[in-house]
Amino acid sequence: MALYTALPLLALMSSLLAAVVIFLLPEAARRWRTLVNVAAAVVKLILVAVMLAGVMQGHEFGFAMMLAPGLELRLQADALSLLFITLSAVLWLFTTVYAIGYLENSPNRGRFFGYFSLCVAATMGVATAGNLFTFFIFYELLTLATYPLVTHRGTPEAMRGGRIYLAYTLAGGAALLAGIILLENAGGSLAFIAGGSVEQLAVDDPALFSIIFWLLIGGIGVKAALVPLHGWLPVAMVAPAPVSALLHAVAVVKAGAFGITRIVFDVFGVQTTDALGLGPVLAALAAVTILYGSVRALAQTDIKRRLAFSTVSQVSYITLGIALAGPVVAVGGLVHLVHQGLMKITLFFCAGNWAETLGIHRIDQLDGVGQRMPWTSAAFTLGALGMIGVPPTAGFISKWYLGTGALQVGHGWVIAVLVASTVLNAAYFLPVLRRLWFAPPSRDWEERLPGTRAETTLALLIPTVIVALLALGAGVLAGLSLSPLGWAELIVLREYAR
Amino acid sequence: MNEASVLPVESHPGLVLLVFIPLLAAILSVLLDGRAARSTAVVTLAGVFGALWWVSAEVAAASQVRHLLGGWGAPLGIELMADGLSLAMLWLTWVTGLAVSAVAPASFAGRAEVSRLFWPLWLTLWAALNATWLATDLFNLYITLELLTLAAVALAILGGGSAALRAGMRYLLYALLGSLAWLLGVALIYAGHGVLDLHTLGVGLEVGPATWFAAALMSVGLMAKAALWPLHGWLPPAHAGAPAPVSALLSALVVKAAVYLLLRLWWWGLPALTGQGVALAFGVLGAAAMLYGSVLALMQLRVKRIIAYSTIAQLGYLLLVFPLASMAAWQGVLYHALSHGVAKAAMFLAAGNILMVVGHDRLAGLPQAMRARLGPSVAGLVLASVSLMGLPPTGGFIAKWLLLRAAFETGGVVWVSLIVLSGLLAAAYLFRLLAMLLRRPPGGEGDGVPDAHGAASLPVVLSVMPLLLGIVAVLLGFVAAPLLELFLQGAPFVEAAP
Amino acid sequence: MGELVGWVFDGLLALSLVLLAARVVASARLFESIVLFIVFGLLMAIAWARLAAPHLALAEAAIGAGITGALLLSTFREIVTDQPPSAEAPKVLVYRLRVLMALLAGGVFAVLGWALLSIEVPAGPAAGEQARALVARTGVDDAVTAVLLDFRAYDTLLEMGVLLLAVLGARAAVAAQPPASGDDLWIGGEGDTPMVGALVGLLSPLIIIVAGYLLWVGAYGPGGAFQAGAVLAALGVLLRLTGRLVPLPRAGAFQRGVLVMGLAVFSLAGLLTMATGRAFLQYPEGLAYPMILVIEVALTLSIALPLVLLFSGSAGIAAGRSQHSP
Amino acid sequence: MSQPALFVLIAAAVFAIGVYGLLSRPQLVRRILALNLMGNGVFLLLVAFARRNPETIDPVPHAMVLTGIVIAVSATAFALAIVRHLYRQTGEVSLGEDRPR
Repeated sequence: MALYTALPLLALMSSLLAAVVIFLLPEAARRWRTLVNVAAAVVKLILVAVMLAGVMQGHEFGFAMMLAPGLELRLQADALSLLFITLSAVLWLFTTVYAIGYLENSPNRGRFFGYFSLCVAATMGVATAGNLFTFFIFYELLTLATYPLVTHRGTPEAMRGGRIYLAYTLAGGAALLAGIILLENAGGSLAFIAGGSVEQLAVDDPALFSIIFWLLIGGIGVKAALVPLHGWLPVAMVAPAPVSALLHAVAVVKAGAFGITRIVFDVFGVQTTDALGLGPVLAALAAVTILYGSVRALAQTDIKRRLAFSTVSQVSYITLGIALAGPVVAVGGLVHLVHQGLMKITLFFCAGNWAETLGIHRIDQLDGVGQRMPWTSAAFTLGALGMIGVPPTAGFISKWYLGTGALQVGHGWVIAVLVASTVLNAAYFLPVLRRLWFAPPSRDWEERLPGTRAETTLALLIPTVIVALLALGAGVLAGLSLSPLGWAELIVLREYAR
Repeated sequence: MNEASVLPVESHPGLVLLVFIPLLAAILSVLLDGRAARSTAVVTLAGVFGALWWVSAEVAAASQVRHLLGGWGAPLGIELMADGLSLAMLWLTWVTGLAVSAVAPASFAGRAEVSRLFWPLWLTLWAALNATWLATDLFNLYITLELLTLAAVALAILGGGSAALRAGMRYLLYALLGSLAWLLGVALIYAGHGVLDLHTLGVGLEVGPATWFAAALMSVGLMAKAALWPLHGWLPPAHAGAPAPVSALLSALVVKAAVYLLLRLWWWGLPALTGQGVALAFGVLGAAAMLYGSVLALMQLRVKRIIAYSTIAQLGYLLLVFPLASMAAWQGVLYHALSHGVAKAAMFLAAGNILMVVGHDRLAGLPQAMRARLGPSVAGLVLASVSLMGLPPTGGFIAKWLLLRAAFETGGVVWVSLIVLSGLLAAAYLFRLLAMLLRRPPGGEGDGVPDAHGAASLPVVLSVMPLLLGIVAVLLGFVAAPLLELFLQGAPFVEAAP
Repeated sequence: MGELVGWVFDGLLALSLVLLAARVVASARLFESIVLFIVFGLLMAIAWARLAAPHLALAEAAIGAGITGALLLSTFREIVTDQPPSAEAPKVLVYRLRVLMALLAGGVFAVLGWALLSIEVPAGPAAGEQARALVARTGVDDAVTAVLLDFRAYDTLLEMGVLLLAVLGARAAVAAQPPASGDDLWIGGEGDTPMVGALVGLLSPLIIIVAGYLLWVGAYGPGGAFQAGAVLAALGVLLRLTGRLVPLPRAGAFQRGVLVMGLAVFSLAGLLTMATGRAFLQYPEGLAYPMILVIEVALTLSIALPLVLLFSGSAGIAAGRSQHSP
Repeated sequence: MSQPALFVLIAAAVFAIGVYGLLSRPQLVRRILALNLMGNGVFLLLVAFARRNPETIDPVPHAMVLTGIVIAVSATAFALAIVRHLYRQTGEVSLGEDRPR
């Protein structure tokens, strides 16, 4: 049974092992690499499913080892971990398939997929970390593993993007490290415990714990792209599309949002965060980010850059939900962790499809593409409508819970933010949709994949369609207990049960 | 830590074997004049391993082990002593020695005279290193320091060419100056106290101006040998100009011998002097080394120079034990010495491979290195760099964590900022190097097909060794708990109450 | 009266030492500096004698002044360019720097002198007292020899390692070069006259006898392996200078054996004592003197050969042409 | 002033002169000479202190100096070998600045 309880470790190792094997495979061993990639993704999905079932039955999963005196590497799977794990395991499978198709015939694929797997292993670690020390290890590992992906193309532009990415994330990591050790030094526990564990200490020395809080949030906020720490995200757009999917939906910004959740829920606790007056400030910061991101997105002409600023905005919905001390609003934030992931990955896949198939990078090139690539464009439409929050899409669910929850705890201003954001979302997505479906085809594109019978390669198209359907399903089927919404409610129940 | 309750084992033969197995091997290699070098090395490695295991078991049981040479004992005779600190350095020497002995035959292939000289020089250096780790007698240490100096300089000039001779001469002058300063200090100590044994000296030390001056002289002498700022000028040309296996030895071990003695001198020999003023002075020197070395490493255009300047910076960390003065700091410094040693050896060996295949080690020419199937070397370089930056999951990370923890406990915000800043600088200069490996080669499309020429010219052992050392550097991040338990035997600090 | 003479002598000696040292540093001509340094070494030998250190007087005369001087002179002969001071650096800068350096050196002198004069005779258990008290328990009568080969024998052993490293290091300097054909090695013995031959022929056996005597007497008084080895080395230098020993690019097995013999015999003796359950180099009762003697013989040869090789500047040496060749 | 005290001061002076020589003369043979002077200063110091008590002469410093003399000649010989070969290769007998190529 030791193997069963150590499932979080196994899930992590499945990706880690895949990474090592892929690094060892020769560059030319394309089939083997594909096999390892897909097999690892499937195996992990199965492991995650088993854990999901276990956690529902109240089983506990955990693994621990001492790394140094007083420093414990601890992996565990609780409800919150599983929310994130499931999201990334599912999306990883599709991203892998998509990436295999996307990188067909491009150089350095061995390196790419090695780091790709490493990246997911790090995400697993972030999700299952049982204490801040472990969280930090995988959080930094995530930085290291994504850097070669961001710079994958090796062009001066890519190198610059990588440099900026590193500068932000490593500085953030340093702040996080300082915060963690300061917390440990102040007598706080590094363990993640539902409801937090620093209540009394924080009451005794609120100033110190405020500093710790902002060091931690500042460090993690870099990955969550909180304004003013968001600067790396638009620059990192130079990376290949699957990497963007990874950054925006599967791993990186998610790790940031997830980390903020951990800090607020399981280190400080919602009550303590609120008692120290930190919650509203964080919420205000999130609100500013939401509006700022949307406004900036409006001005972008490059598809991926517009999507990137959209991410800056959307990820802060999660932070907003977490920061306001109320159960319903928290559900809104948590569920958006999943919803935003599903919707954003759809959008990036679509952007990748257009770029790969027709060489389209700018919005003004999209005129009439809906006729040439209907499936992709339909998927994009689904994602975009979700982002705007049209009922009954997933985005609508998130916004509904956020709005009603905020009202419940007396933060009416949030409604204004949500409305403004929705208007902005519509303003930068609807013109795109109009061009796709209603503008006459300009044919201002180059056919890059001549001879393909479908609108594009199936390896690109199928994942795109599936994630779009998942995004749709998450909204339509939100009433099911296993839906993201149901799961988010379970997490919040456990947090607020204290 | 219950030193008083366990009697030290008198005259344990293992200590003598640790010095004399390599020494006899050196004698043998002179007699055989380069023949049977491999078998000699294998037997020596096995013998030293056995002795080291034996002594480690004793130290684990009795916290320290001694050998009264000639049966006399201090203050008349000379004693050898092993405690946790000695063991840490002895094991590091063994591991580095294993790597260097393994690559040396391939590295010096085709250069008979160099190979003939390498073995006696390296084996004598090994004996001298082990003698240094075990010595407690100040005058005996003068001799071991001279052995180290002559062996190190002789090895450094093996590379050939006037640049190496020039660098070696500079190294020799600094080192001889250091020896003389040490000797003058020893003379003053003997004149004032009538003893040469560190431990006898440390008990009931009466402090006069002569003792202070002696301590200052010996410290300056050691600083010159350890290339601590501002006496670092000799190190970059000497370490960068030596053959790769030699650079590994010099950087991982030889400079560390001087820092090791600095710790021994102040914490064992002159504990009464080691007050706040001294602590602060060493702290400032360490800080200067960390910052200066890092900044200069950022400005270098050659791989080996970057690594050499990094050594200057990394040695500065070891001095932080003076201002931080706690068990956590001691753990951190000890672990830093180990992980830096392993990582540096990996980096220099990798740099040697790059030099061998690409023909130069200029940063600008590195993108080609990737194409010449330097995969394992580059992987080793990456892993070692991650450890040097103090990022998880590596030995360097554990060391940095422990040091930061100590800084928060005792030092305050200045030392914390220093460690954080220095870590970021290390990341900056190392990523500058790593980024070159990801960059697309100018001109060539980088079609991912490695050119066979490079692969053919690099023997497997050379190619794989940096990777193996890099893996060890990572593994050090997972075995800190048991290692530190052994290496903290006889530490000059006690664990702070939790 | 005798004391006064002693005082005057010491005073003059001290003054000469300082002046010579200053002149060694300040002299514009390298050759003059080297010669003055040799004179300085000889005066040091006299100082050792005045300070009741006859062991050192012998060693200094033979090694400190003799061998070191020979090494310096032979180096000088090779690097004939005696750069005038102006070539070293711009003058104004040099002047200012020199003032700074002189101040620094003056500071060193002041602090050192002050520290030295503040030292009092230590009260605790000093090594020296114990050494004198325990000489009787060693196999030798001479306290210095007892320290060198029994109490602190480990120092002496490692010191042989330093000497070996110097030889290996010198070879490393050669190995760093394009392959040496052997003809850039200086053979020596130019302009050999019959007078020199006769002198060498007379001196050689004499020196060997002196060395043997020094070795044997070390157990009882001033003398021992170092002095004997140094004297032998001096003979080697003489033979090398007169071309009776010629350089070889490689050392033969025999010479390599002699090179490491001292180290090997010493180490094995220590390991042998350890194998019998004692501490390293804890000589068994009664066997101490014979063991020390064997070690000393080995040391003598292993001191002499490296010094000659270092002077010769070659990896090996061999007997050269006959004494009366033109 | 006693005889040991006189020589102790002389030792300090010789050491200091050596320091000056080492710093002020870039010519390598001169630097080696200066290092030797410094060494001799230390040796003189040790032996002078050994004679502080006129009746009992401390043998330990004598042994140390004897060892020191051999080490000094070894280091000198090695250093001179480097100087010689440096001269053969470059025609220079001083170091100049460290210039990475």
